[in-house]
Amino acid sequence: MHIIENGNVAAAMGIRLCRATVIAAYPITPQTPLTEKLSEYIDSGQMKAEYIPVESEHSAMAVCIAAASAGARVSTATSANGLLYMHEQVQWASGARLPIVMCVVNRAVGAPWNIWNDQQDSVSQRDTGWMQLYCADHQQIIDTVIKAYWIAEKSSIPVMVCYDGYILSHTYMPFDLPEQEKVDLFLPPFRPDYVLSPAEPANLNTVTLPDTRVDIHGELAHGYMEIRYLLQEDLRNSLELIGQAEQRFSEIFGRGTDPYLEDYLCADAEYVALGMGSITYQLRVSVDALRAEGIKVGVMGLRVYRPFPDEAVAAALQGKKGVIVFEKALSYGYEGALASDLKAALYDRLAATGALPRVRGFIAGIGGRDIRTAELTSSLRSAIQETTHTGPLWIGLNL
Amino acid sequence: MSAKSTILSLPREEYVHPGTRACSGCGLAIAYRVGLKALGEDTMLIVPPSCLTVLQGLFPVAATKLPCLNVTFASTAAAATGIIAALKTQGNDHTTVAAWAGDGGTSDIGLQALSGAAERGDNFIYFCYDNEGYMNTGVQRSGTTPAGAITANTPFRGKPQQKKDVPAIMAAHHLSYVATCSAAYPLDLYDKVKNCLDYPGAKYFHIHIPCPPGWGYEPRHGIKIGRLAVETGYFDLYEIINGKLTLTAASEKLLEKRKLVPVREYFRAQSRFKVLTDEQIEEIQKQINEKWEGYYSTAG
Amino acid sequence: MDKDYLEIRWHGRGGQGAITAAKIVAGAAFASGYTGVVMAPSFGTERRGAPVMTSLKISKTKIYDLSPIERPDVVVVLDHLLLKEADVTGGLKPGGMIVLNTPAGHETYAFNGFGLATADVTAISVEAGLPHGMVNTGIIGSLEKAIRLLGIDILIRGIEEEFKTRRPERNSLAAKLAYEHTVTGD
Amino acid sequence: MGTRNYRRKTSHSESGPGDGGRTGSWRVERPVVDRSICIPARRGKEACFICWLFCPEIVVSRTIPPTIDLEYCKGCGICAEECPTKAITMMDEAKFAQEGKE
Repeated sequence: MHIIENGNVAAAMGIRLCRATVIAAYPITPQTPLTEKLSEYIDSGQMKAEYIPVESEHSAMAVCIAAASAGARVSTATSANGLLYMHEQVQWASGARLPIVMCVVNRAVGAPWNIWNDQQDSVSQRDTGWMQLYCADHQQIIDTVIKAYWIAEKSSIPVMVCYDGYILSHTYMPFDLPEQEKVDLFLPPFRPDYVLSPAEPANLNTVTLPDTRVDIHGELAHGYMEIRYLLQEDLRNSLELIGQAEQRFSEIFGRGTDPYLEDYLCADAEYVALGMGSITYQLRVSVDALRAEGIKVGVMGLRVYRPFPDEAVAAALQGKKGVIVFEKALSYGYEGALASDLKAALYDRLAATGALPRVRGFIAGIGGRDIRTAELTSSLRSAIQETTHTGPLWIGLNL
Repeated sequence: MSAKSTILSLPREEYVHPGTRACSGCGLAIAYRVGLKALGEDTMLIVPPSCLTVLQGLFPVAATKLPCLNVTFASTAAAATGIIAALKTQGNDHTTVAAWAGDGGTSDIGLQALSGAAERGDNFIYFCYDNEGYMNTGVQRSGTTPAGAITANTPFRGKPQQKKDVPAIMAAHHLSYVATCSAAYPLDLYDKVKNCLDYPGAKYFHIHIPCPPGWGYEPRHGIKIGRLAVETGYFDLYEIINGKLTLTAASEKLLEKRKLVPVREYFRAQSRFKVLTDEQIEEIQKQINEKWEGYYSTAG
Repeated sequence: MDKDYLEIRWHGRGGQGAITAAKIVAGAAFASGYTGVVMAPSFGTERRGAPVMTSLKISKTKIYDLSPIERPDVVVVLDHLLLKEADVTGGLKPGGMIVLNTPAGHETYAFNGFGLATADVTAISVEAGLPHGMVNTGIIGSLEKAIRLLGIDILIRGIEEEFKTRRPERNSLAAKLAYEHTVTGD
Repeated sequence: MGTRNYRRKTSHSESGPGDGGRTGSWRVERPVVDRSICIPARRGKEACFICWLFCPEIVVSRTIPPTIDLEYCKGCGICAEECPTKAITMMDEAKFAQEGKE
């Protein structure tokens, strides 16, 4: 059944359909309509859950960490400086292997204050041990929330579902509302391997020494390094899980694409544009325009940023003459983080073939600066025609 | 307050194993043991970084027999909220949720989360064990370090500021139950924990905790020092129930005796107060006397 | 024993001052021409009485390797009871030296393959007027007697500098007495 | 228990004694109970137990007579200080070490 709603509501509906039972979130533009909608569902009895009006984002994640440790399926959502304030807890949640799903409604970070869209907030959290899934439209938002819970609970690794503030969060578009029965089929009730409780007492996350140490059964327990290694190992293995989630979702709901890369006209393309989120759909218009000019170009939307699908990306781009990366964030002091990750994947996987695609980086839409499609198209065209390499070019800069 | 406990009436069940990493003569170890006896087995604990984190054991060995969640420094009370919420969704309304944090974790870095949980009326007990400094990191001053005390970062002239009155801050949240206790009066602590279980919302305990390395005395004198703090009228034992303050145990007796041990004896027994001048001690004695005049007059 | 590059591991208990002792020896070594000096206390929850370990590397040239000592030339044991608790001689180089504070006689120990220097530093320190258990300055005297690296005088100056406001003369006396009374068995 | 099951992927501790090792080795003095003066020992019935109440290490047994677990007692001396009849005295640990009475 199709409905027309904004991206925040799509996310809220996804959380409700997943039967999360503890919601803790602190208001921050542009995330607020999401948490308001959840409060409506709960107060109106449409959703059986505890809504915790926490006093900060740091506490929002604290509530989620504790509730998840005690066996509840939890949810939170935030943006920009809320996510940055929560950073200490974000690291804690992955270290504690808690399957928390958090919606990140992408917004520029301070200073200075800016409530509009870019992706600096979530991209800056790429090293925290969380998975990061990016959405290009409302259908992907609601579907990705549902997949995220399945992936998180299978891997015991928290997942961020990221979508563009305002451009998606506050924009109304039609999307199919999955039926509750199908979601219940896709996502079984939350049965963690261990639930903190008086019935089975344990002391979680206490000081862990550098070296391994014998436990009360005389067995050698892991040290801190092993625990962190196993997080990394499971994160890498999660690429496989993400594929299974896509497969399982499409079997039940009848829709699905490549789990890692959403491809538009790339099969015969010589050049491919790459990005994350709604900009990749806007780029389709530029691709169509350049195709009309006889330029063989396509666009790929990266749906999974962490764990980085380096193998899939390299395979998809093998033989292309060039890749043009469009990012709404950057690793200050160098270049777009996605561009760096892309080059690394291509270098690792394709250097031996002697045919490395050229990579050009663009930075656009920082702090909600409008990205005019015509400018996207001209940038894409110039990047294809020129061969010189320079650092990322900023589109729409008034300097 | 219900019937007064005696040593013999205390339950024998122990919830902490021996061989912890606490310092010899640790006041927290005494209060924590008795507190857990009062809480009992159907309890879930939340602990931020503090001496207790060390006392309760390093992975993979836990000195605490009860389920316990270690959390980040500023999030103790928020984590308690999370546990309560999860239990509620599981239809569990019997398990007691108890947070145990130090004075720094309570009065400084964790105050915001504590205020949020208190204002939300979450049903849990928050124990602040106040050894009056960041002892686990090497005796740095905290918000509750008393004025004049030497610490690692107030090394020569002692702490210039006054001790932050956290029980008053928590009472201002209109909590149903606020209490102060001392490791030197374990039975008073035990009875107050039992008493508070009948009250709704967030309950706040502020426990005075003598600390040998932090305060500078021989470990064997821990109980004497803790009692001196109360008998000098410097640290008062009381309950604030729905806003009304009543002195308890040894402080209640002082009300009847109307005679305080000179606070000088308390200061001179601890090397952390060695830079307090006689004038400063006189000034503090004056403040104590004024406070007690207040108690005497309200008691009538 | 290679006098150009030496690794010394100190075993003591929280509150016994092993770190201060190693620091004094480090300072004296530096002052006497060892340009490479690294003194690394063991990190963890040092509680009064709990076993702790400190490592001291001394070299004629700058030291770049800061990883823990695995094959010490010397182990200094500030409390004989530690012999039962910690593997104090673990990794000690063949022919390495053990410096041991113990009330027991030198002959009661049989560390074959290693040198041994013993003294009742606890008693000596009390005799020098220090509180019971403060053995960190005395043990320096025993160490110097055992390995004859820097000369007792430069160490005494280091002790008096470190303790200049806390009974320097008693601390240096403890080191002198320990230096004289330490039995090295050779 | 495989090295990759959930509980081993996190810092998940189970409870048991001696996290700090044999903390009895920390002490410089050890408490010795004189049973002729100790109230419950002398009367042979449940009484006093102040030492049991105040022991931070929970190594004083609530038995008649009370005994002290020297494996973990850190020798803080609170029991000796608080005993109303001075039945507990702290004695230099070294004295016992020599006699091998560990």
